Amino acid sequence: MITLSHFMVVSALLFVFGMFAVLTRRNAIAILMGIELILNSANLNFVAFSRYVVGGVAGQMIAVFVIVLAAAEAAVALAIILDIYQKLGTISPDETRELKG
Amino acid sequence: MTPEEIHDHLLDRFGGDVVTGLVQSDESDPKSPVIYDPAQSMIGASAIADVAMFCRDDDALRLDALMCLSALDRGAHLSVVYNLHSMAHGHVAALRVDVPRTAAVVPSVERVWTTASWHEREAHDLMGIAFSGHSDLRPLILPEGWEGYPLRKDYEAQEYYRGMKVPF
Amino acid sequence: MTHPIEAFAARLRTTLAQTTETLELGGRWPEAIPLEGLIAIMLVLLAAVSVALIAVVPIVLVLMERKISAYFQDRLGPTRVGPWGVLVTLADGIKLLFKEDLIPPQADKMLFRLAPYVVFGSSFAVVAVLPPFRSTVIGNLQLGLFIYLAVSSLVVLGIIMAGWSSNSKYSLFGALRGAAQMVSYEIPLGLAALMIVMTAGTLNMQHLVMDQVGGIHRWYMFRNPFLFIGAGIYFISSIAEVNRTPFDLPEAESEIVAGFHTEYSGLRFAYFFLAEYANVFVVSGICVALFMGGWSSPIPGFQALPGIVWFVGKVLVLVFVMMWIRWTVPRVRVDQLMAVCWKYLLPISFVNIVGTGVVVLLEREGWGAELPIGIGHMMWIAVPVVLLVLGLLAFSGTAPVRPRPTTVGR
Amino acid sequence: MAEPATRALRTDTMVLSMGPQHPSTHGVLRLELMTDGEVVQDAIPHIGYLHRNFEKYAENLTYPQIIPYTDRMDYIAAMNNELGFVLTVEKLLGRGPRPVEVPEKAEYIRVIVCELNRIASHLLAFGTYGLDIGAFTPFLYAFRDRETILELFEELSGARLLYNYIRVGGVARDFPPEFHHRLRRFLDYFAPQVDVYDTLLSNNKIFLERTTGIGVLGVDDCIQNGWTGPNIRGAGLAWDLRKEEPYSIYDRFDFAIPVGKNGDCWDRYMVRMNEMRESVKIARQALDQMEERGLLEDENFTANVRGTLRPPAGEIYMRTETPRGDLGYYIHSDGSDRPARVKVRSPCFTALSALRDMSRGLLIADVVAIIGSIDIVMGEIDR
Amino acid sequence: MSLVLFYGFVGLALTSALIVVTTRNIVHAAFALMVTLFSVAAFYVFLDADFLAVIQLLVYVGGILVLVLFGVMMTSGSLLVKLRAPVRQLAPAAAIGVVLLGLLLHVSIGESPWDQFVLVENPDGSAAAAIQGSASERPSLASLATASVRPRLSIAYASTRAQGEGPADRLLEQEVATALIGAGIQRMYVVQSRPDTLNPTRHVVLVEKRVTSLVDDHAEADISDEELASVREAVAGRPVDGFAPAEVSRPEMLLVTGADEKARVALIGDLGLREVTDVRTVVGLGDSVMLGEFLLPFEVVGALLLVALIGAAVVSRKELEA
Repeated sequence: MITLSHFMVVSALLFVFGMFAVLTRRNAIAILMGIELILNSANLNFVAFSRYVVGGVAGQMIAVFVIVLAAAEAAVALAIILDIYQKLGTISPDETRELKG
Repeated sequence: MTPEEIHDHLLDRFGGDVVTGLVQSDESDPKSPVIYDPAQSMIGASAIADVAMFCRDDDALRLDALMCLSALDRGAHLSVVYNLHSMAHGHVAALRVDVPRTAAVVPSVERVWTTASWHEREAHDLMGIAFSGHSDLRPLILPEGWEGYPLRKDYEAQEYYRGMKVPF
Repeated sequence: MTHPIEAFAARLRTTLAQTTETLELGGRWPEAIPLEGLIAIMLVLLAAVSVALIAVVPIVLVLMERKISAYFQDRLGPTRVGPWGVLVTLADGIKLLFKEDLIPPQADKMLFRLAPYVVFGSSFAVVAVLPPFRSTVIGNLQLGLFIYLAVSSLVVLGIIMAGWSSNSKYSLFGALRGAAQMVSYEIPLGLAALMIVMTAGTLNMQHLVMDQVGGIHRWYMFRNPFLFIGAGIYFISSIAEVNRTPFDLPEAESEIVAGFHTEYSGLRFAYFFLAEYANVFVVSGICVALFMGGWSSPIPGFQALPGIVWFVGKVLVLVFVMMWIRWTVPRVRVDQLMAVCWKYLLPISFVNIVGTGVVVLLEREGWGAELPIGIGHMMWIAVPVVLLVLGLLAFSGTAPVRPRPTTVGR
Repeated sequence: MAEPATRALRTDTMVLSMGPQHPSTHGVLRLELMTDGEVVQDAIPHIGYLHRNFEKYAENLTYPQIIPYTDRMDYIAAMNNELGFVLTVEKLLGRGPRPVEVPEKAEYIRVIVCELNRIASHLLAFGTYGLDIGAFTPFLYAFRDRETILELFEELSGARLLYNYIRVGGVARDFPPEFHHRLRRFLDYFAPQVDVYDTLLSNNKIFLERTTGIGVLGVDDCIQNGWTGPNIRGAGLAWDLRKEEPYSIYDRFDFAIPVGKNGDCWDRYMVRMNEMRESVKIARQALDQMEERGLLEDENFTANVRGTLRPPAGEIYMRTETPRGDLGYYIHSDGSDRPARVKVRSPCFTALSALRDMSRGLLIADVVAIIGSIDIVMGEIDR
Repeated sequence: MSLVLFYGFVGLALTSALIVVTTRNIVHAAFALMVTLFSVAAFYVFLDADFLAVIQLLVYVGGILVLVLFGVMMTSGSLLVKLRAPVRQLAPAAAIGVVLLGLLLHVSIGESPWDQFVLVENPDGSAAAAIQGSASERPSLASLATASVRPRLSIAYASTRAQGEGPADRLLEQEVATALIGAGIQRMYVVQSRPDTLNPTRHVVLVEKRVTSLVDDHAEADISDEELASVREAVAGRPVDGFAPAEVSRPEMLLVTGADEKARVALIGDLGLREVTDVRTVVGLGDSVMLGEFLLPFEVVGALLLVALIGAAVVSRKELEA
């Protein structure tokens, strides 16, 4: 029987993987992927809770908003990454230290 | 204007030392006449660029179309013949430059007629005449690193080209 | 908690009942058949239908394309294999089967192998949504149309995967072009489908078709002028979605050889080939279901033949038009392709959506109630007026006539 | 071309090499494209893949032996190549002791044959240009009609593409019986066909979109770049050697020269389409004049020159109008039976030389359209 | 059978997530992300949120991932840059990860508080009462039905056309009846709506002669003509209780009359359970809900998307004049 805790375990793992990617990856786009993973795990939890506990469609609605925001965020992030790549030729977060004092 | 009149026009413009002579057909001996259909005005090697610019820009001549640029191997020396045509007046003329076989250098007329750039590169590839002032004299028809100039009478094909046997 | 199974079994019973009802066997299924038996029957049915579609459809379409293109070009087309060349696609298939599956040297082996399956899979997944029969056997999905849009956006990923992994400039070019084209043409496609959802109020394909039963005047295409233009936009963007001329830039032979499947050969190429023709069938199937009344017959009151015959007939008409366009019209340039989508199709579809919204609102307010025919149909009267006005506008200023070369006598 | 210093940011220009085996380069041309995304920054043509050095052959062969080699240069309009060479030699002989008298029937046969070859060449140009732009069907129609012409040539000269038919002093073989009936039937069939092709491709909205305004070259740029033939007529200059310097008996025919307006791909294409109509007119007039003068029954179709051909020493340059432009032969003879030097001025050679400047800043699809519109044949460029 | 499928997708999601985090080749990471997103969509289907699953497929996999892939292609020049951080950075990150994971797992597996009660609403919509439900078992309908308050119920799918008499149907019928009784509803009419052939915008509504009385154990009785007329009038052509006629065109529909005899229309989706909020049932997420309570947030998010779109275009515009 698939219970709520099944989904919570899965989303926890996804969250940790995403965070690990964000912390360790040396490529801006890989970090972006990490963020996507984190957002997805959050979504999963929202929907799981709305299904098992709260009932109603509020949970799913929040998930839709998160997806939409992720789209907007990805678009702007990629635009910035491309611009950095144009300017500096590299998108690894360590080497882009232009703003450093 | 006939080629001869054009020759005279050039003569009084540039003088004898630049326009060195007119090569005309002479049918004195009916058995073996020598025919030069467009009579050729001999031009000194170094001055060809200015003469060409004059031929194109002078109102009387206005030879704005370079019909054909041919490189010939006349044994003792190499020569480049420019066949010109005027779209406006409709007349035809020919200039000729002779250069010694060893130091075959002719100023480039690329700036006068754009089409000359490929013709000169082809002449350089096949006849070995270097055109000074040409924008990029890379080999056009022959592959890179091909030794010898095929159209010269004394041309010997090289034995190997990059490991491939040449004379089959 | 076994609720999905219960729901599944319940729907299974209803659909089986419907099928037996249509086959006049009296819709009562004995309770004796256990749950597992029902499920087994259902899976067998599903498999039979999908295999039939997967196997038969591309073969017929490939043969149809070669024969029709031949007659357009004043030649005979394949005639050697089988009577009138009917078995030529089988021969092709066998040939591709035995051809060597090359993998280019520094190619990304794993992705290279995976790409054809992604493209092939997502093209065929959409078959589940098609409503070809009167009583849906495959799946009475509440979100049929929406699932179609989602799954058809997966093909883009397969194309990028194929282009990237074959490690050659040409295929990368083709893949990026294809991806850009399909992503941007999804929007007009989606908007056109949205118009139908607005008028019908449901995403379930079977309900859409049932709303169009009863003759050609019931078809959404002719419901109101906005939907008619919507059908046009849908058809154009579906041609772009399937990468066929005049939008076949991803495989523009004259520019980038064969685009993203340049490096593929043998069976993998067969997958791409089948996927393309399956896509053509699926896209025109959806167009028929949405705009041209699915399995209902165009003649009011005459539904003698079973639904599938009407459906496949209409699909073949649409496919014929696609092939007709392919063999007459040249190819569009990349920037013109994007211009058509962003500067022409999108603004028109926005206007259409507003128009359809207005019509739906008026109908809901009950405006059309007392009129003899629906308000949408009444709108068709406005069409000639609009065309007249546009005509006057166009020819009032002297449109720049194409300067024909003058033949100068000498 | 050095990277412009002003561009601070590193653009990822990708070098894409198109050819030598490529469906739209009309033969073995390699185009080195520096592209930034789809936009072409520089297109450097590399030629020489089909170089057999015709000029070296010519120096070691006698004049009649050279004729088959002239076919191999522009293998799509071989008759016109042969005519060019043969007329130049006859002109040189004409100035010498033993001029050659070409019989009138041979002159007419030569004109008919060259105009038919012009139609066949333009048909090929029309068909392949449709393919370059993406329309597949016109190619089939063009080649179906071209087939009839090739069959006529096969009947006449034994070969479909490389004929070796025109000889110094006349032609190799006379018209076979009933040939002129088949020829007339083809001309009557073909005249309305060109209008069919117009409806098929020329006025198609997408074709117009793809070709108008692309690859524009003004008249004086054309002259500078040495463009001739349909390419310069497309730019608006009514320059046709058959009218400017009438050779053989072209002055007996009345035909028009189609001229374009703004020198873009569409105009060059349209000039070729109208030229086909004019060639049909010329061929018909030639046939009528042959019948009026009773030449069909006349036997002598060649002056069959005795002994070895020894034109007088000297240098001569003459040019004729081939489907691709002015084909010039520069012959330097030293009086022997072998020419000392034969230089061929090829129209496609100069047409391709302008490609690099024209294609900067355009898209790849436009470069393909331009190559198709200038109608080049690599055999003639590489020689 | 669905459990096996579920664990399959869990395995798929976790392995591909691992690939996204650890692979050296950025493109492999992108396509592994595709697999992860795909399996998350599958989880949504398991959670009955199929509308959300399709949105995820369309927006996430079809949109954002293609965007990321384009980003990867554009910056592929930097593909070979080392993706692995030096060990100096790996250790602390791994440590944080493990600690966080332990915390989350404890919360999700151990005896966590919210298994204890089911949130229900009082008739006046005020405070939620707690009902001791069995820990992991989803609260069964029966236990809810007896609650005195108006519960948020799930109405099992009841096919009104097939009249199936199989054991599963009987059970479903039973659950529906108990749930409706709990909501104070006595009689269940079966309404069939077919598009009117003459006038396309109107719908002829056939109301079955038989009615199922919920109270005395599903006795089927014919109803009098005037009651039939009243029900037909309640439904045909006029919006009933907030549903426009278009809604009425659905073939499977269940009309229930409340205790106060006011006819209410309940639309039953055919894919398993649907939440019923005070009987004005809502079919999944796709319909009026989005435009109902969540209209304003949707407008705001739409505006935000537009701003992001324009911003991205402006930022990534390559300086042509350079």
